[in-house]
Amino acid sequence: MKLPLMGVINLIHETEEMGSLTASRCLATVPFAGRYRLIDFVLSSMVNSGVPRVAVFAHTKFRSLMDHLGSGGNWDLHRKQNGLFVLPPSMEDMTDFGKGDLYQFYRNRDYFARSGLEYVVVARSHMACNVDFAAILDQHREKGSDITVVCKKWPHAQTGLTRKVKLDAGGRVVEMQDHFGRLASDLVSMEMYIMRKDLLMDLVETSLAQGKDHLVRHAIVPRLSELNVDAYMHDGYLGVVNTIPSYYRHNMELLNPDVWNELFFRPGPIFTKVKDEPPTRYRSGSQAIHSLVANGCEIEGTVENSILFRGVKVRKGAVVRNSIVMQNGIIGENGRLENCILDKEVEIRPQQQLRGTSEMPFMALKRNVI
Amino acid sequence: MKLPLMGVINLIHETEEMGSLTASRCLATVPFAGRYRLIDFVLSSMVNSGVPRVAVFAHTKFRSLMDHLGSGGNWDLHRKQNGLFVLPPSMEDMTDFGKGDLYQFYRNRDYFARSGLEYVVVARSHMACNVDFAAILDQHREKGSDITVVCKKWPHAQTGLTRKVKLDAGGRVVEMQDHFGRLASDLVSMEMYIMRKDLLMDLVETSLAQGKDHLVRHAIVPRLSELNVDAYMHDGYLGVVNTIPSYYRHNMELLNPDVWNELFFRPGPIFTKVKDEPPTRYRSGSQAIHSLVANGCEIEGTVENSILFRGVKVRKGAVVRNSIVMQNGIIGENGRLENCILDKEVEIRPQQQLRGTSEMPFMALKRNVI
Amino acid sequence: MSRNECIAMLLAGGEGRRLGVLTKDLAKPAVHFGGKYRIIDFTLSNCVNSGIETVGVLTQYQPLVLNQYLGIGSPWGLDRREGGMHVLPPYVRQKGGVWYKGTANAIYQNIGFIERYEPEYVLIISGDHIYKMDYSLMLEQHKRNHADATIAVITVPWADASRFGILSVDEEGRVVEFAEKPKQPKSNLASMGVYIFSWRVLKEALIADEATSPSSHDFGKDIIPKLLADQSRLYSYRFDGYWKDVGTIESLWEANMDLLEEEPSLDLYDRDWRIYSVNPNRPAQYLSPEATVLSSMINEGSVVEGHVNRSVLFHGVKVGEGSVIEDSVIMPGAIIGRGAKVVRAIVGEGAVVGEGCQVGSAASEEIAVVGSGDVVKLEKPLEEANPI
Amino acid sequence: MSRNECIAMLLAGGEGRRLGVLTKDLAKPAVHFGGKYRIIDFTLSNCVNSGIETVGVLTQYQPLVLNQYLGIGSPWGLDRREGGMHVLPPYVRQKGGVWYKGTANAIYQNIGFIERYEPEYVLIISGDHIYKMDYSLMLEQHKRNHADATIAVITVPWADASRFGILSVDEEGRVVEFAEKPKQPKSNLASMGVYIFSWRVLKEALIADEATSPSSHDFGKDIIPKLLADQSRLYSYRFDGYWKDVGTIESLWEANMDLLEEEPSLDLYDRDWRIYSVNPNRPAQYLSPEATVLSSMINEGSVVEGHVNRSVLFHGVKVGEGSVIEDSVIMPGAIIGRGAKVVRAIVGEGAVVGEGCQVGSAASEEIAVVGSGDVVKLEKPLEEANPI
Repeated sequence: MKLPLMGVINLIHETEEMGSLTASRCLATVPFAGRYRLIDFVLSSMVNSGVPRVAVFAHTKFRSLMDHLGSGGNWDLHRKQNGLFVLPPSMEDMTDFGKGDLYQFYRNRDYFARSGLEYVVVARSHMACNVDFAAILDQHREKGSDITVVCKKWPHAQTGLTRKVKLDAGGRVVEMQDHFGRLASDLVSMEMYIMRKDLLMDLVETSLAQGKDHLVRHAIVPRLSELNVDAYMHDGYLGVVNTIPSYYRHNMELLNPDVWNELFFRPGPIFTKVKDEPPTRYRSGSQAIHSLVANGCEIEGTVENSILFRGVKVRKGAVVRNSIVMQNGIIGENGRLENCILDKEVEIRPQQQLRGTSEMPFMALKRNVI
Repeated sequence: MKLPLMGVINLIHETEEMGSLTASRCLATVPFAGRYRLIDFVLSSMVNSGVPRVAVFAHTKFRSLMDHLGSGGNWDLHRKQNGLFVLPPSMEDMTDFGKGDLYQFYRNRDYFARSGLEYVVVARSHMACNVDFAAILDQHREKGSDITVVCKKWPHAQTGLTRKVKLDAGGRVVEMQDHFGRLASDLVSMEMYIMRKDLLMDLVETSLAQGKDHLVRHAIVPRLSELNVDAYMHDGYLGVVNTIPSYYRHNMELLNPDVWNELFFRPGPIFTKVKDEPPTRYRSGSQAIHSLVANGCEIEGTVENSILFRGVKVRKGAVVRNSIVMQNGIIGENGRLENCILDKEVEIRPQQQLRGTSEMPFMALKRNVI
Repeated sequence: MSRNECIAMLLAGGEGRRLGVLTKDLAKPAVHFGGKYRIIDFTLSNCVNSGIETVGVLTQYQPLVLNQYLGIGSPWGLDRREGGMHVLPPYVRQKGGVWYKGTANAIYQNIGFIERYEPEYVLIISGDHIYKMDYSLMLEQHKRNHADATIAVITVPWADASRFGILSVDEEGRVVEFAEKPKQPKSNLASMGVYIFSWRVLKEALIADEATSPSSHDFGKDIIPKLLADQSRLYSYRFDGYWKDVGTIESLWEANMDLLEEEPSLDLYDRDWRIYSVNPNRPAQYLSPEATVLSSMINEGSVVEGHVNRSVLFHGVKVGEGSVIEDSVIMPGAIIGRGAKVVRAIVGEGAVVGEGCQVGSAASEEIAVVGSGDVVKLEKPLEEANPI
Repeated sequence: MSRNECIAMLLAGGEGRRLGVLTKDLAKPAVHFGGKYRIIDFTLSNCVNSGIETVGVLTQYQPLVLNQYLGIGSPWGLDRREGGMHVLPPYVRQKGGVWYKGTANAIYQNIGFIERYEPEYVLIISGDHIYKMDYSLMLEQHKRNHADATIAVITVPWADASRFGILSVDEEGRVVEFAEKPKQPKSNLASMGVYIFSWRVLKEALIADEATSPSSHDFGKDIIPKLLADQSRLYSYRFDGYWKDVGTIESLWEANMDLLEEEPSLDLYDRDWRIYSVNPNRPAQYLSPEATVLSSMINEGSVVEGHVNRSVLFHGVKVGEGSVIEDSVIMPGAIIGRGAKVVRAIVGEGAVVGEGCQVGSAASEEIAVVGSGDVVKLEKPLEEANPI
């Protein structure tokens, strides 16, 4: 069913401490879970929920994004009407880069005006989750909210950077603070905001006219008393992936089959760019347990508690433990990895031993030979 | 037949004086000839010649470019191997914008290395022509040239900005000057340079190392005595479209049926992004002669010596003469245009009269109501 | 497979015998219409615009051009990951192959396809008709009526009524009688061949009909009368837009001419209900300094150097100097030579009317037809016949 | 239409009777193979990798799954503006419909399709075989020999020779004799069912064969012997890679097992000759802490909690705790329950082997088969049978 809801995946003002993982790519295209990019989760959620039109506000380092998304066919978003739109900042004006996201909404007001869809959901790319936007929109309409914020109970100390939220007894948001704030709350915002399109455009124009340029900080938070901002509680899995420890942690959590099932299949499947890789081959002598392994790998050694992306080769005698090895990585004979994150196309020489900790994994840069 | 040739359409250092036509779009996507964008001509030529891999070095204002090209399906370039690649400057480094095209080649050296194709043709987007790159590559190989420059005899004073070329008796390029130079020659460069990939990468690295960053000016021109740089003479039609007078002139030249046939069909057809427009409707009382009319128009008035893009409406009593009206333009009842260029979605009020000259047409900005 | 509330089954196997040379190598739904389209574009676009994105297209007769035209449905936005368009030719099973024996049998043979989507409702349409219709409104009415089947009907002139399936309905629109091509029609409400069935009911009816002998396995002749006899809840859905069965040369010509009225009842220019089609990749049309074009529709890539009046020209048509085209339909790529005259005619795809030739005449009752690829020429070339 | 030097006609109508329950609702070329692929992926990928981008796929038997799988050829990069892949089912002409009567008749019925591309050469292949082959090298040899037809041949063990079409060739590779399944083979050079014909010659031969009665209208039985009798220039092209007709349960199982050798002769990991396929959209495979996997191939979306040895697992397979899979092929979406044992078996798509069940055995000569969607269960559930 087609929802009267358009999606915006906003890549402006990404809060992230991802080190070398975002040296040459934006947060949205950080590889995750063996064969995905972070943006796949929110994008697939939108598609599965029936959101017919999705804009991606690209900001910097978006070549990998363009390459990944293409014309949206892999998400069934190559459509005659609606579909996928990647909207980069306008290059003629360099100062655009320094400006807030409200400017980008303003610049694209034609894009919003052209669509007949009544509601907008503004989301981000770094939430590893599988969300049903239809249910959120239902609650939004039933409650008569002005804005609905998707929230998640988050009782433990966490590794990702999140905005904290405080509700009143009726589920209305009464306070919201950035991750460095001191608000004591076990509730975090999943940075998904649903509202009517005309309210959004109204907030954009009013705030810009007041010299403000940041949607959440300047247009929503100061209006918590004036607008009905309600929380929608997300039940399913959530990974907030914007620091290296959270990246490591949320990858590793997928080794729990319940999490694997929840994130990848419920309520809908997660789509990504397809690649023509053969199945993974385990040779005699291989020992692979408690791991997530993508296609096209060749395993001759030992793999434990690890995530292997597509086309990884683990040679004879090599041991990969508690590690994440991205696409086309090669672990040479008798090499040894423990608590490592190898970016794409890293080659580990035979006999080499590398070791980090789960708090601070050893990070290997793209295409390095170590 | 697949050629061992990859194409680069270089949009860096575009020389242009196109005024409002390039206010919000790059030269490559300036609308031309009723339903095309300038880049369609060189891109279609490459595809028809069998060039299997084309990179577009985007620079500024390339949102319209991304929208137009999509994943390349309209040019049959959505391929499992090779195909179309839009390569924007890397956004992480703002200084990239100021740097020359050689930096872009250098940044993309992986892209070139990955391809097994032996030759590269570096071209530009603003040449309205229909070229057979297979024939050019044949000459390049037969003559054993280091570089082949596609040239055109150009005996008249022209309206576009072109680089002039001087040959020796054997067809070897002995001098080449920018458009503001004083070289007296009736030969111009079509800004298409064919060479071996390894020579290109060699020129890139050597020149950058010497502090030079401009392919033609710094890497080719100074080496005219050292390398075999030969001309290939293009016989077919050429429009050099980078000034307003040249834009106007080369559109109008298409009203010559020989030019229309030559540019659009020989040696191959020109492809563009398809739109679902109905055929054009001429109502009773319409008078349309000596014009090029795209689909979806509704003509109730008079059209003479003009180019109408898709979806243009010419109301009763209106007269459009010697003018170019882009997509969805509306000429109100009894409106009168002479020597005008209307950008997309301009509305001319009833009774309004506008008039320019063929040297300096009246220019109407996108989406204006006049 | 995902669940679909309503899927469409589009009957596109029609041979279109009465279109003669125009359907020699072509199924009727693939016949050109309206300067740019093929007939089937209308029903496919209706489906998409009505929000029905799962469409089975049943083919049988000369499907090569049609198959290639349909592809996987991209031109209509029907290349979907789930659902989308599927071409369903007859095929060989373990027990041997069976051609489609009638419209109902064609659906019967594809029960397996339909069940993959677990639909509640099935829309049955035909690729032979030109009309714009929002099936979602008809579906809403079907649901409101708790109907077993809903039949779209249109009011036709009483004189024509005996050519149609004619329905008599009560004041609530419930069908009380149905007669296929009655000699003495009791009503002038004609079935458009557009049905919505509750799938449970249709499936039963198809299985029962398949076991019935003799039966022509046809919706109008067998399924609907049987349901009516069984007291099923059959309702009519009134449609008052433009609808035309272009089954004859005459009606194909007429339907094209209808587009040229000052305010045509079939509006192709409505941006909110686009008719999608495979777009030919051709340059803008060229009108020479001597051309005149009045009350006509012309498509991309045509070159007009003569006089065109009240005519529809498809893409890539060439109209030579001094030639005259009036009240005619010129199909893709046809060439009209210098000084030729084409009046009240349909010139087929790629046909050539040589210099100075005349096809059709204003006085004639009949519409002249030049078959696809045919060449009409003078015994002697024009230069010799009329030396200058 | 553009001119193509060589186009391919791929025979994909095979019923694959000897594959039994695996081809109940499925044409043989659509049978799963190699953990990810369907058999037809190999010939389609060969075409693309050889630079042949116009492919007619002739379907007849149960084409629904195959049609949907093929789409317009995008997974193989065959969705081209000109040429590309076209599915060619039998169809009804003005004179009525005719099913394909044999391999040669299938091509005969599509002469019109072939002629649109004006090819000089036509490659005839079958969607039933697993092999990687560069047809462009064969075409080069065909041209060098100025051959009328070139037949790809492979050396088979003398013992098997009588199961094949056997060629005798002279020292230049010219065919001097051809015998279809000879009792006393004179050579062990077997035809692979891969032919390149000069189109002019083939067209004549097809027309002549169609007029011949009786004829089985088959390439091996009729066309090749006739050309040979007519002294046409028939050459052999030697192929020495991996080639397998997976026409029986035994050979399908074997071909899968061949992939698990230390250095398999069919290399799926060669990036320069990729085998393209429709990619299922599934997460990375999950191996539990208790899983063991040895000498096996496993595809995306599988969950392994048991023990897998010398086996091929397709996408979306679930292997329950404590279960054992050995020397087996488990097709997409099949579920192997806890404690179950599957040995020397093929488990069909979506089949379920219940908890504690055993399928196949190491001692058995025969390969056990569980049909697609079938459910194998214990009389009593495991809990009751073996209370903990």
